[in-house]
Amino acid sequence: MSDQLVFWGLAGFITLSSVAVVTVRNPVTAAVALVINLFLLAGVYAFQGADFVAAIQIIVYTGAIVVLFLFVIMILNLDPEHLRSPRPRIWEHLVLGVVIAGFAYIGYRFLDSLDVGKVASNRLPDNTYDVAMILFSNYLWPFEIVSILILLAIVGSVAIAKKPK
Amino acid sequence: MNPYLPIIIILGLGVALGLILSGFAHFLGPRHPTPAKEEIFECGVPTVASRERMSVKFYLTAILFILFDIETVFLFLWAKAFRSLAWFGIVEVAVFVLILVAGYLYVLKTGALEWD
Amino acid sequence: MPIEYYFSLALVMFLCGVCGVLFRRNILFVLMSIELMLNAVNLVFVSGSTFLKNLDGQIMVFFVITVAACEAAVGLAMVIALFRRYGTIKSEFFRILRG
Amino acid sequence: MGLTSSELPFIVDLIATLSKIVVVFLIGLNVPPIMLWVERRVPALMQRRRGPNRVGFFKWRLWGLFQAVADAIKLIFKEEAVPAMANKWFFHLGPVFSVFPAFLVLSAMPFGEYIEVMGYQISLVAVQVNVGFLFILAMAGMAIYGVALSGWASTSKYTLLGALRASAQMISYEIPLGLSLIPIALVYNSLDLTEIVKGQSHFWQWGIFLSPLSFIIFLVCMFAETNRTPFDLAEAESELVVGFHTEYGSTKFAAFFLGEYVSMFALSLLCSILFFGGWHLPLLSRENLINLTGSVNLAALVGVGVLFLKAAFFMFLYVWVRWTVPRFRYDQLMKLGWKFLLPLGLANIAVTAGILALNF
Repeated sequence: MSDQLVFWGLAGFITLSSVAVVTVRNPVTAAVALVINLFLLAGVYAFQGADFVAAIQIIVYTGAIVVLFLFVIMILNLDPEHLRSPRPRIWEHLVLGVVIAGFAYIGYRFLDSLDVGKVASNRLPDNTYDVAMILFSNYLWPFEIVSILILLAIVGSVAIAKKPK
Repeated sequence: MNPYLPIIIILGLGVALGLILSGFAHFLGPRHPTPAKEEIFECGVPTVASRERMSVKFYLTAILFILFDIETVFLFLWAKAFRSLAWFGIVEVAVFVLILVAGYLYVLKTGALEWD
Repeated sequence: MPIEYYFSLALVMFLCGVCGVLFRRNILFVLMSIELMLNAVNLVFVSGSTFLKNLDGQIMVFFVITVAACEAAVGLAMVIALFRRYGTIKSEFFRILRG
Repeated sequence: MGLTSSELPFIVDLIATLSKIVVVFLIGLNVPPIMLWVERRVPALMQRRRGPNRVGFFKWRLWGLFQAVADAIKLIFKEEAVPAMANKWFFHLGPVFSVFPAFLVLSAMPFGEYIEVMGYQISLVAVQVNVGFLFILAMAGMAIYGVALSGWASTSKYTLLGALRASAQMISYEIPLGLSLIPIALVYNSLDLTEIVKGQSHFWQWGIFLSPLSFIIFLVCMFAETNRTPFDLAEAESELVVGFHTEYGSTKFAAFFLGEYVSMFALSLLCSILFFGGWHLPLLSRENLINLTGSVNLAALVGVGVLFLKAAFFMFLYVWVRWTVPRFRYDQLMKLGWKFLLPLGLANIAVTAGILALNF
């Protein structure tokens, strides 16, 4: 019973914060809402037993990527009024709400019809070791290509963001 | 007993402690707002709240932080399976790190990290 | 915990991301909504891997996080270049490409 | 984060967990006042002057320990001036982000192996995280928001620049921190702190002897992560008028103060756990400590005492360095972080992996 409670609590706040990310007008508020969303999502992963992924999610996502968003907002140093997008017209909110609710309902009905059944016992044993073993044996080439991808991202972003001489 | 209870309780207590400390002064401290107190701290030449942009160096630091953070994370994964992967793992991670060191050298060469 | 709950949560997050990309005019919000969509994909990967008791899902999450990081890095580099060029990051001001 | 649920009966587990949480918060709330006193007393003795010794009841002065109490009361009852243009929400939210990560890191620290109460073995760590110090790296990441948000919320130029500089510094020293922990994970073959301390039972197995270079890098990053002296340019009085928390008044400033000192204490605990053998005495291994003291509980108590002594040494080191070492210039600070510690960390990992690979 406590699992249901924990999950529905997390899911509620995650939905709230992801809607906040989209509808809020001040970008810093959106960034903080994104932080809360990612933090709770890491809670869902840890709740499912994927503990290494939860730690990575907090370190890389919450600790680095959203900090980069915050840095860009602080660097651009726009005055809040300019940054604040105009008050969205009401129909935008309505459309947003209707679209989300509609698709969520359709999706849920469709997924329910699959009756895929219960997720296995919601806690995998400590699997960091197995994840590492599989990553370095079966996924050897993607692991090397990831480093090339990171190299390209470094070169690309430094070239774009540097002040033109 | 759900193994997550300690984390949730400590997180809640930590945030509650932060909020109490943050909100305390509002109730306990005296409140005589004067225009002088409301202004932000200025010393030296009175400058208008100018909105000049900060240097882009901070942005480049943040980008390099993300990309090297991912490297640290993959090294942690490798450290977990170091002994059973033996030489194969070492060569694999060496290639991974060398490619990233190439990116690091590119950054050094272009002087993106030179703080004026 | 039936897996549909996790999938519908991911679906709601994904839809928020899609609406964010469509409705918001400020490029920063578009990038944040893309991050939201990528997180919805991560959630499906993790809950799938827990359900099928096969760890490949978790490894794919690492790769998705790396791609999201690189995408955010280059995307925000472009935001800074655009802001330096146009002085604003509202998407309706970028009309140069229009014929 | 990958908690192993213990097999204790529910009630015992619940009471044990709650008592451990109470202990963590007691430690967390007692460290800053004591450090406030140490921060004044130690430099006074270094400079041959007498530290605070006026505050006291009748004739109990207790060498100025009540000064900390007086400061705390003063901080609580001072008026708080919120700048008019400040962004109210984040102005109040900033201190919260700098308090709760510190307590989470403190709760992940193992203070001992286990104690036996009524026949049950209770582990002495509040949050048993088997992902180990990744959890600590994650919380170090969350502390950046406390700095960045509070600097941005009080919309003055100084605080924004101070916040950017402080968070850029914390960012560029988080990578060498992570890299310096990897050799420890390689040597002790585990990420879990309790396992690492178990691996350091004998004097020569301590972390500082097996990988001295990562101790040096960790020590430097320890100072940089908490914005302490050689790296406290972001709060330097001469430069940025106390940097990102210039606009913060009474209890909000106390919140930053609490967050800083608790994370300092947590990092010195981590340093003594990873590099100085945690609760192990140098020459006395755990087995004969148990037969010497007769009971496991007493041995655990001695272990906790030893661990706190080592952590106290590092806290003293913080204060000692603050009053001896001059401050870095900002470009020197970033150059040290990016151009020196990062390559050194990678080289250290390569050397450790090479040495360990010899006996595959």
